[in-house]
Amino acid sequence: EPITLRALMEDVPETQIIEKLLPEFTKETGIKVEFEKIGYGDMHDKLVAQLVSPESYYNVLEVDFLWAGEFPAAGWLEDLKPYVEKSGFDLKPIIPSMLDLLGATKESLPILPMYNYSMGLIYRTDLLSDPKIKADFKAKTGKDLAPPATLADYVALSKYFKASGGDLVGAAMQGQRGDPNAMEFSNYLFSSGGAYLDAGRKVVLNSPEGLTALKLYADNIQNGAQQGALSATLDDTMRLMCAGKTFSMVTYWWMLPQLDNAEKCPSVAGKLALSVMPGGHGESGGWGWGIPKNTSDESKAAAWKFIEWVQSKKISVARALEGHAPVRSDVYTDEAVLKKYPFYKTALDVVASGKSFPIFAYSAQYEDVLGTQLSLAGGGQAKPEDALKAAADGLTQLMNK
Amino acid sequence: MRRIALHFGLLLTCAAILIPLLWVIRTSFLPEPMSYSPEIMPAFTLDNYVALFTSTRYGQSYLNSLIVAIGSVVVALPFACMTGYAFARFKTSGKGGRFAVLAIQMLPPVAIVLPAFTLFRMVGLTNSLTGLIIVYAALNLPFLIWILMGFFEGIPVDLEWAAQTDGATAWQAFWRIVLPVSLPGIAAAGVLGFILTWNEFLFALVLSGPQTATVPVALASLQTSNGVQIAKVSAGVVLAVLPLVIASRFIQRFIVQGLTFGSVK
Amino acid sequence: MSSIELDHVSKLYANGAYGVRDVDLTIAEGEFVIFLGPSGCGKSTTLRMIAGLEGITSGDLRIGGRSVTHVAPRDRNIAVVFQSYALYPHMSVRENMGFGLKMRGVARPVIEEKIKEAAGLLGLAPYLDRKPAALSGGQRQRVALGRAIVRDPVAFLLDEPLSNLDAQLRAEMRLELVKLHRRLGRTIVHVTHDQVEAMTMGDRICIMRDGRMIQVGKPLDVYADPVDTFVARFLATPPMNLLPARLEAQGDGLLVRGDGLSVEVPAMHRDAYAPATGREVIFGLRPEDIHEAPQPGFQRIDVTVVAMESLGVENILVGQIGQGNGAEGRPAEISARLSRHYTAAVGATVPLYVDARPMHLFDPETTRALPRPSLRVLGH
Amino acid sequence: MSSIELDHVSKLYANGAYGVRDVDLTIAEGEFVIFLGPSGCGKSTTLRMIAGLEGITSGDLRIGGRSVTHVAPRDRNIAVVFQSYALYPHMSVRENMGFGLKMRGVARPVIEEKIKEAAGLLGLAPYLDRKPAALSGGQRQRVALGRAIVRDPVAFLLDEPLSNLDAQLRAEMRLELVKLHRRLGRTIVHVTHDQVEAMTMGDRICIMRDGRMIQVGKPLDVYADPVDTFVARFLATPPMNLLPARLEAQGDGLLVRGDGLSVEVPAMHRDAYAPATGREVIFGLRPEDIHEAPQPGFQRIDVTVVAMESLGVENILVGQIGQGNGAEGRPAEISARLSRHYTAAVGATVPLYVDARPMHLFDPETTRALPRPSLRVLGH
Amino acid sequence: MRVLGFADRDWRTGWAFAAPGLLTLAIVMGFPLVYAAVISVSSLTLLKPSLFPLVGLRNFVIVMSDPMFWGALWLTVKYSLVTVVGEFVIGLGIALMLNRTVTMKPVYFAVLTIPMAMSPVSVALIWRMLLQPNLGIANQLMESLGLPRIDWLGDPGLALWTMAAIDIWQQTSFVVLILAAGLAALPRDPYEAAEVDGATALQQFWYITLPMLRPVAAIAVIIQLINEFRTYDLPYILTKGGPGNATEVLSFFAYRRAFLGLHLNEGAAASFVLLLIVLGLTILFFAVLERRR
Ligand SMILES: Nc1ncnc2c1ncn2[C@@H]1O[C@H](COP(=O)(O)OP(=O)(O)OP(=O)(O)O)[C@@H](O)[C@H]1O
Ligand SMILES: Nc1ncnc2c1ncn2[C@@H]1O[C@H](COP(=O)(O)OP(=O)(O)OP(=O)(O)O)[C@@H](O)[C@H]1O
Ligand SMILES: [Mg+2]
Ligand SMILES: [Mg+2]
Repeated sequence: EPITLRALMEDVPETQIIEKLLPEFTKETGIKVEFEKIGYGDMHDKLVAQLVSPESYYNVLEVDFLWAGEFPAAGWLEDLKPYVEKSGFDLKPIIPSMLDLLGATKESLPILPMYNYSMGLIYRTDLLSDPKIKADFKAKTGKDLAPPATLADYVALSKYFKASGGDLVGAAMQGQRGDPNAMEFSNYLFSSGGAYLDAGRKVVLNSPEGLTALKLYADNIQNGAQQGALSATLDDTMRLMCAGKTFSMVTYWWMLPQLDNAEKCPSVAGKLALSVMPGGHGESGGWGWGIPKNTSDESKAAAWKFIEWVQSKKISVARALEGHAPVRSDVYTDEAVLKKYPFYKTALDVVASGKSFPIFAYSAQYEDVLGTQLSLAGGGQAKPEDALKAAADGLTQLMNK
Repeated sequence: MRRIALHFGLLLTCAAILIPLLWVIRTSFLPEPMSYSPEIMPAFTLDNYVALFTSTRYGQSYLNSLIVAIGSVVVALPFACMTGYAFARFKTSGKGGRFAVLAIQMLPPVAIVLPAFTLFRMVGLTNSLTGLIIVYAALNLPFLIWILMGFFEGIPVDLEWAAQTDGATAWQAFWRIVLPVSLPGIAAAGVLGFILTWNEFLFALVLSGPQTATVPVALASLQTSNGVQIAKVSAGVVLAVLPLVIASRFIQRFIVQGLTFGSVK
Repeated sequence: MSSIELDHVSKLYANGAYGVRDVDLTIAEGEFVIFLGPSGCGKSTTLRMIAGLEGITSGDLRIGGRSVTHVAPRDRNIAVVFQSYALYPHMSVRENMGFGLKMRGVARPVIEEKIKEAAGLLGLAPYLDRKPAALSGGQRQRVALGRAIVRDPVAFLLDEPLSNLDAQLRAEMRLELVKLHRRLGRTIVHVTHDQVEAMTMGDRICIMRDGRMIQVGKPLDVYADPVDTFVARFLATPPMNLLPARLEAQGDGLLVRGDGLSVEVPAMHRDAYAPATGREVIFGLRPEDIHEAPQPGFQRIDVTVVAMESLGVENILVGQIGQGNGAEGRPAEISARLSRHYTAAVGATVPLYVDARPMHLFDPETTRALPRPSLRVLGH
Repeated sequence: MSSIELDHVSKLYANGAYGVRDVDLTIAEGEFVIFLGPSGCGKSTTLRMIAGLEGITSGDLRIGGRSVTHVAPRDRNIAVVFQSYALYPHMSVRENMGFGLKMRGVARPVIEEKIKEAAGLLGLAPYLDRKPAALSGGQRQRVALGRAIVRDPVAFLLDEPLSNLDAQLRAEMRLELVKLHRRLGRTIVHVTHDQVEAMTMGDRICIMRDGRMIQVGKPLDVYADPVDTFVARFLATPPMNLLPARLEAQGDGLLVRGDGLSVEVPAMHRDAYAPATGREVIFGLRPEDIHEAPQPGFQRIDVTVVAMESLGVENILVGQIGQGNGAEGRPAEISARLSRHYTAAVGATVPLYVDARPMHLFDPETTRALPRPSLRVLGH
Repeated sequence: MRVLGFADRDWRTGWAFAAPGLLTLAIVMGFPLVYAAVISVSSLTLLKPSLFPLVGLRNFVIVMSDPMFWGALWLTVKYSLVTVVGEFVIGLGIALMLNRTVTMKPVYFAVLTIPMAMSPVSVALIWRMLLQPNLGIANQLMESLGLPRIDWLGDPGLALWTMAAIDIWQQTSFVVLILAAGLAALPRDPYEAAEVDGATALQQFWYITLPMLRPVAAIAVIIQLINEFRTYDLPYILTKGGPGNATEVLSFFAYRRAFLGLHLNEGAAASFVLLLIVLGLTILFFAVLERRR
């Protein structure tokens, strides 16, 4: 009776890429793999139901970094360290920030990174090189029009574009409460030098840097971003960018090929560039693989076999050629990959420089706590100082829970 | 004059419903990137429909939804009729019982979905259509019971008396007299049960597996972190609406046409 | 074995009103009993209790000697015509009539046969496939009747089954019911307001008032010897004339003397009434005992005509006698049934002739009849 | 201005059945009209058309001279007592009765006053706060009546408003309706099956059959001179005796001769009937024209007693005459209304005396009456 | 006085009729309900999946001492009242109009009931598309009419009402369904009486239709009230409770507690508080109705 691996997967291209390669794995090992694809928002609830039950239906897990605190804390995940050691899997090529992000320590490895979704800035090169705009910008600000170097520059530029009228705005911002605005703000925070936690995991969010970041964030929401930014999600910002109605957006770096696509987005194709978040650090994120504790030993072994296979260099390169966002540095530098996607060079910078949202048991809830304050500040319902304090207090509270 | 005003009012409300819907239908025939185009019909494609059935399991989900929705109505409606009748006619379990039954429906689904999952897991009914049918039958029962109770209360007790002296058992009186006379209510309750099941999301999400996912789950999965595939959603919605549109041709006979049975005297 | 015994049966409605109080009645197997009484006196309630549709608040009900308090209506096997018809609105006339048989498992051809027969009898043949909503009032009532008569129950309970039928049809139906009774020999309880039905159809007649059963007896006995003024007035239209008077001795005889009234008590009643001599009484005499022509034994009274009602069949004369010590100081009114050829001008004073033999005397306090030998027993 | 004119009005129901056919009738303002006819003949339909509740298939309906085919019922201002009562189930008796007034904006104290008055009249005072479901059949009917009489409409349409009341109450209500009519002077159309009501209450009586209006006239005229055998039989119970016979000449006179029957035509009718000499006829004579005692001008017949029905008020004798060339070869049956003191043994042959003056002759083919001078016109 | 009669038999028949339905409920819903109730007084969280120790009402205290809870409660009450009243009034209007027309009735009925066949998730997605502030057709129409673009879901003052409007758009069809059936089952007689009693169409509606429809209408209102109080899919898709806390309704609050906050026990406690509130409102509603009878 051959084992069937079942995984609940987010329905995104990454999953589809792997799905296409699955027959190869089955051929190699005789293990069948079934992916059940649903939306991100529904995954957590559904997984939790399985993980708290005596035996999980899913025997391979796709784990978001936001759950990387919760799942191990709840004791749902098998430690992968013994598996790594037994099979001699080489962890070295894996980008360290990705391992950190997913809760790896010296003692244990709950989750093995799967793919990356760090954030960077995507912006319109054509606007920056437009002579008329250049002249106008110079006239108004006395500075030369150039890609922004700091967050303040970026926000100023964004506001400039919005103020110039027309239906072009400076930034497409995903301001919906919760994951969207928490992620976006994290970029502002990191790029202005702030942090959620210090090295000793003490909450340092409520700092001058934090306040600068929040003020700039609110300023951009109000004066640089599109109308309705407070309810916007990734989808809205993408469509806005695609429609050529915004100068820039802060987003996952691998969105670039989807936007820079003559078929899908004729108005902006060929006019886009990716950069690390102005200021040098953006939010990093990623998915990983885990093995649930409440499954049989055989299936655990089979699951590891699959994880090992899918994260091997060979398969990672094959995935990358289809658009995968790798977690191995050796894939970013792979020639075939770079040839197809020159911007992977910048991407590696984005990934490597990325900093992480605080990872602990209540990360997901913290997104919501933070998101609420951001939303209030962005909508002018709360003063940035108060909102920041509340957000920091909320973090302290949740960390102490 | 009154007739014209009447039709005007109805057309207005129909328009309020149809105009957004027409936009959805239109979107369902557009390639995804054009879905937000301001033009009325910039292109035409069947890709979304094709993709629903080829690249996702929408077809399977559709079938599941039909089976589960019809199944749960078939299971729940007779029970609801009987219990509703007992409540209306015999005041069984009194006011307390009535409200207790209704209270079951008042708990937000989030509170019971995990306990329900635990139970169904224990009896091995997760990932199965039977399990879904059972859970929906039970979930919908309180509403159906109450609705039917409202209709049964309106039936003159004389009729049942006549039936009883004619030698009908309580059951026969119920089956042959009460039910036919309250067909509008039963039809409405049936539709309601179908629709509640057809649309339910959370239980379907948690209790179903890949083979047993229902339409709402399938549609929700089109909302990805890569963006919402709104054209496919539109296509899915258009298809999801079809059974009711077809069924309403038959149901409306009971519900709006009325049965004009007239009085018993 | 289908006698029906009501043993001190009462019905108290939820709102605290009595429907029926302490009714004690035994209906023999095969008897045809008429319930008669003013509107709201509890006739329908009694019927419904017998049928088992209404709970009994106190007392006991036995059918065939067996207490049926806990027997379901269907197991009592009783056919009922409801005052409100209670037709099944979703069934055709045919289905309405066949339902009771179907429920009792009668074979389909037999049902069809019976329906056909009953429909013929009731003149419903052309309407068999209509729903009740498309019938006239009388047609609906006939369906209700048909639903009962197709069956072969232990007893029939008929609650004003003919009230919406025209006179002719009613006469026919009356006859059919009597025939049915003869043929099947089943107990029948028939509620009616129609005097002809009350007098001709039943073996016994039960008069109810305010939830109580106040007189039970053969129709003519009740007619001839009402127990009180209520029954005396109730049983006929125009009702019995009731005149305040005083019983006086006159020589050997007795005289009923009131305002404008002086009637000698016939010899046959003298002994019975003698003890009441000198007392106030109410003198009762039916309109049909006042005649237009003298005959031996009749006594003359003079009446001032107030109104003449021509019914075609006969004329009713309403008149005044005396000067004004009737009720409320107005002259006493009196009515008389006269031949249809009799005429008199309003305002005229005419002589009429009283046949005093069927006279009654009532106690004005209790309204109960003073006992006297029954004319019917006397073989009159 | 509230005359009601039905101008060749017909009603065809959806199922293709005629409810009313080509009815042509003018009801004068303030008239009290009785509709009479067998069950299902279209009385209620006609009423409902007048009220505007039923569409008119063809013809025209005018109220006060104005065609109202397109006037909504509520704008016709007509009060209706429905045969099925149509009480508002969710309203108390008080609310039921007050509703019509409230809708017409009558002040609350006035409404209260009127309700109180009507409730007193109808004996409903103790029930004012009950819902119809907790009333007896007769009480419900009285509520329906009360709902109409509190109002002051252009016309009252009463569809068997007294059918479920006991005789005494009915007599009272009858009187109240007549008083109401006198007081308000409104047009009243009253459907009834009760002969007394038909004969005494109305100015005119309209006899319907099968959707047609077959005779309209003053009650006594219709009674005295029915246009055909249908009306002749319909108007009274027991109905007119109809005997097959032949009109023969006898010397100067005419003789109606049938099986066991030989009645001389009174002189007053001779001329009228002479043309029919030698023809087959139907001889019609009302039961009340057959007497137990001879009087000058009466003619003797011998009757074999089949049944004696005691109604208390009177006795009905059903008898046979002749040998058997009545309908279906059986001897003709004849009924007679006799005094309540008359008795005869069943099977005995007794002499009875016929008053032939009100006799009728009908054409056996068309069933229509052979014309003769009306007794009423003759001043009899 | 011996109390006799049929009551006891009726009683038994009643239970016989009620039993299958009640048993199904007891078996299928009984365990989850009791379990949920126990969870609400337990220390069970997703991180520590054990019921013990039981903590009594502590979870309730925690939930109810959260200012967000009261904000959510207030929002929920506002939202539910507006939507239920809106749906009932519009739904009743439509049902009445449907009841009155003859021609085209089936077509109207089919159209008017379409929205209920769409799951709330898809309704939310679709309306997000239509109301997308920059690209959505709604704002483009506004613009072409010379009106300002509206930030339907991003404006804290507007978001709740936009959500309510979307909800009304969809849920009214349920009310139409139930009320249309209720109207179809009404007897005709009283209307004829009311016609001749001189009641105008409006008066007939007020004095005849409404009271006679009341049992069914009351149930429609209660069902909608319960549904609205439990709404969570709409805010989940449309706004995630934002902007700020503008659309944070109670059921969404409970959801967040249970699944984001991982405190199943507090989520359950919040749910039971919601249940009690709805139950209280329901009982109050029927008490008022009965009083007015
Ligand atoms: N809705 C209907 N559809 C078809 N036929 C009908 C309808 N209503 C009445 N009829 C028929 O029309 C005829 C006249 O009915 P109507 O109610 O006027 O009789 P009616 O004279 O009032 O009789 P009754 O004395 O029995 O009340 C009847 O034969 C009846 O069957
Ligand atoms: N459900 C009820 N609740 C309260 N009182 C009732 C109920 N039903 C009937 N009654 C009352 O009980 C009494 C008897 O009613 P019942 O129906 O037996 O009268 P009835 O003799 O049949 O009168 P009718 O000749 O008018 O039909 C009436 O006064 C009536 O008001
Ligand atoms: Mg009665
Ligand atoms: Mg009629």
